Amino acid sequence: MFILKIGGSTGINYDFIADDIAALVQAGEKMVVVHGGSALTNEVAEKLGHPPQFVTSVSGYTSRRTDRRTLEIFEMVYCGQMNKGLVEKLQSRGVNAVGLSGLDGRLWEGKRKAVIKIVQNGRRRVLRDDFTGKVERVNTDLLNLLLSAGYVPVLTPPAISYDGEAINVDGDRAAAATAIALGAETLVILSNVPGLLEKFPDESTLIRHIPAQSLDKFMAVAQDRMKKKVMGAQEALAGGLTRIVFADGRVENPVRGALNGAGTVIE
Amino acid sequence: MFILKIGGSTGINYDFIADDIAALVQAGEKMVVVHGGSALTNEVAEKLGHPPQFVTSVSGYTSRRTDRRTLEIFEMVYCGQMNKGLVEKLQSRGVNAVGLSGLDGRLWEGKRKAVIKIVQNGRRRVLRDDFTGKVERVNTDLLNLLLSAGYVPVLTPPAISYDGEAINVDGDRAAAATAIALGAETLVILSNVPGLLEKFPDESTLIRHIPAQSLDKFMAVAQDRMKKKVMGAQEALAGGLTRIVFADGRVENPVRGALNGAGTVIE
Amino acid sequence: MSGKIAECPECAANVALPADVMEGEIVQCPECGLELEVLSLNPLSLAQAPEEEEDWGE
Amino acid sequence: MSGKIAECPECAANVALPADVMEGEIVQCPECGLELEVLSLNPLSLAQAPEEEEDWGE
Repeated sequence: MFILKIGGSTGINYDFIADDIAALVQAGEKMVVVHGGSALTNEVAEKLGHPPQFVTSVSGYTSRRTDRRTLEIFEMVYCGQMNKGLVEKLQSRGVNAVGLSGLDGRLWEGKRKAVIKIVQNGRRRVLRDDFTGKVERVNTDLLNLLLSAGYVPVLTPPAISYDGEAINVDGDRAAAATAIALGAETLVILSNVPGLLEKFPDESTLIRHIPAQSLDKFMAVAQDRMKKKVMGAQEALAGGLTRIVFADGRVENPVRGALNGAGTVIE
Repeated sequence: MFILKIGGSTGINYDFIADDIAALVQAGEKMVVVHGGSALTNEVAEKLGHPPQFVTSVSGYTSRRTDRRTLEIFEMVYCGQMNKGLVEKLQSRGVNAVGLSGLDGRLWEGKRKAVIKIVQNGRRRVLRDDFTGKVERVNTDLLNLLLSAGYVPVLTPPAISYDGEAINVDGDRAAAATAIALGAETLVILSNVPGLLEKFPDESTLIRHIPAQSLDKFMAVAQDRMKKKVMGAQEALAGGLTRIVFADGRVENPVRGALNGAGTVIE
Repeated sequence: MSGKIAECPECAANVALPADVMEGEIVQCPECGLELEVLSLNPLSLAQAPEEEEDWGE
Repeated sequence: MSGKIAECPECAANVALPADVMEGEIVQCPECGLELEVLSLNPLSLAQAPEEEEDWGE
């Protein structure tokens, strides 16, 4: 059983990924898929006249400003076009996929950060109408119910707060939380880069192997979005996973490639 | 066990409906919810520069022209904003809702109409790139799996063709097919009118009761969208349902009202 | 109507097409009455129009 | 900065605010150093800024 996280950045080839998943499922492999949708969300938000805003927290992390309208657009893209597009690609290849968000059956539950302190052109501000948070509980009963009935769960943010509100959560860390909760050993994270690069964006500086205990040292190397992925990997390792692979989602056989060590293997 | 279809037209009050569902679920009532999203889809399609087109078939029925781009927008609104918005409203009221489209787990499967003959300003044409169809099979195993685990399924188009393509289907008829497949007795259809009106849009001409065997006579009375609802009711009756209620989705306690006979009761 | 003229695939009769004929348009052969579909405009090609899978009403 | 002057809710000192002060902005009291949040602009009201529920890093 492994968890496959598929990024939402431009360049990722969803047909290659769907082909690979179909082959693995036919070979009897059990998995849960998690996907993102950031690039498409920016595009659609722009067209709908609510351009995306990114805020940087006082401690330096960037995240999407998620007010109520953004959340609706976020749901349209993540839960609508991306999730059902992926389910369709899998179903047409004989994989009995079931698409769910973290809201459904309270699959991903966690605290909503009622208060966020951000820095914008040097000035600090408190945001109270932001709908973001972190996954703290995973409904493994629902996942196991579906897995044992032969379905392949395809999960997407948003998650749900303890008060039942939709909250934007980081997909990589939600994937890590899901892997831990299900007791999976391996987490594969596909994005539009070959893996962790020593000198981004030079793809020849791919770091092939990182011993789990020295992952922290590589946090400095990771550029913005990759920072979150490394944090997801740290949490996954701390939660008991034995193997995390950052791999390229643009190439053929990306999943089997990653399982056979293509990309950055952390173990 | 009954099936509740919630329309997508403007004016429907989703908070009133969610309150009512929560009360019914707390009282131990089992149900499956089906919803639409046509009004919002038109709005978003307009804004995204792909304005909605409606085509009339040679036999006089109007339906949404569903080319590939329309299908993506359709999924964004139905499966994204509408479905997750409703799941969120239900979850925040303590109802453990699980939102699914007909694609997920091949919940609603049917034939895609590969060829559609339409009439446009008097000229007839064949459309081959239309993704519409009809629900012929319902995955009751998945629905019963969720129902027996205490979840409330909240279903939305699109459905899936036998080749695994997403297809736009009429929500009312999909609700009827679901009711038949699950052996439910009652189907409640909420929209932005009090029920079947003898002289649309005069709401004082509400037809309170229609004996099942004379429903066909009322097809003539039904205006465009309502025609599809009456057809859904005909199919539901033919499939073994004993009671169909068209009721008002704009008022308080709309579901319990309908169950107690407020609206047009067909039995 | 100074439109195009096509040949009926069934009875080879001349079928007059509207000037602004559209791809997929349905026309009827004036000789044998067969319903024809304009499969493509260039090259102009006609074929018997498919039966409508009428599932709305039945 | 010909901005507004507010009173620190903790030590009643004068707290100078930027001319284009925003709702929710965080400022620090020059006397007691407390971090303050501009709760609202009219009426101008300040309160101790909440702790950041820092969950990104820990």
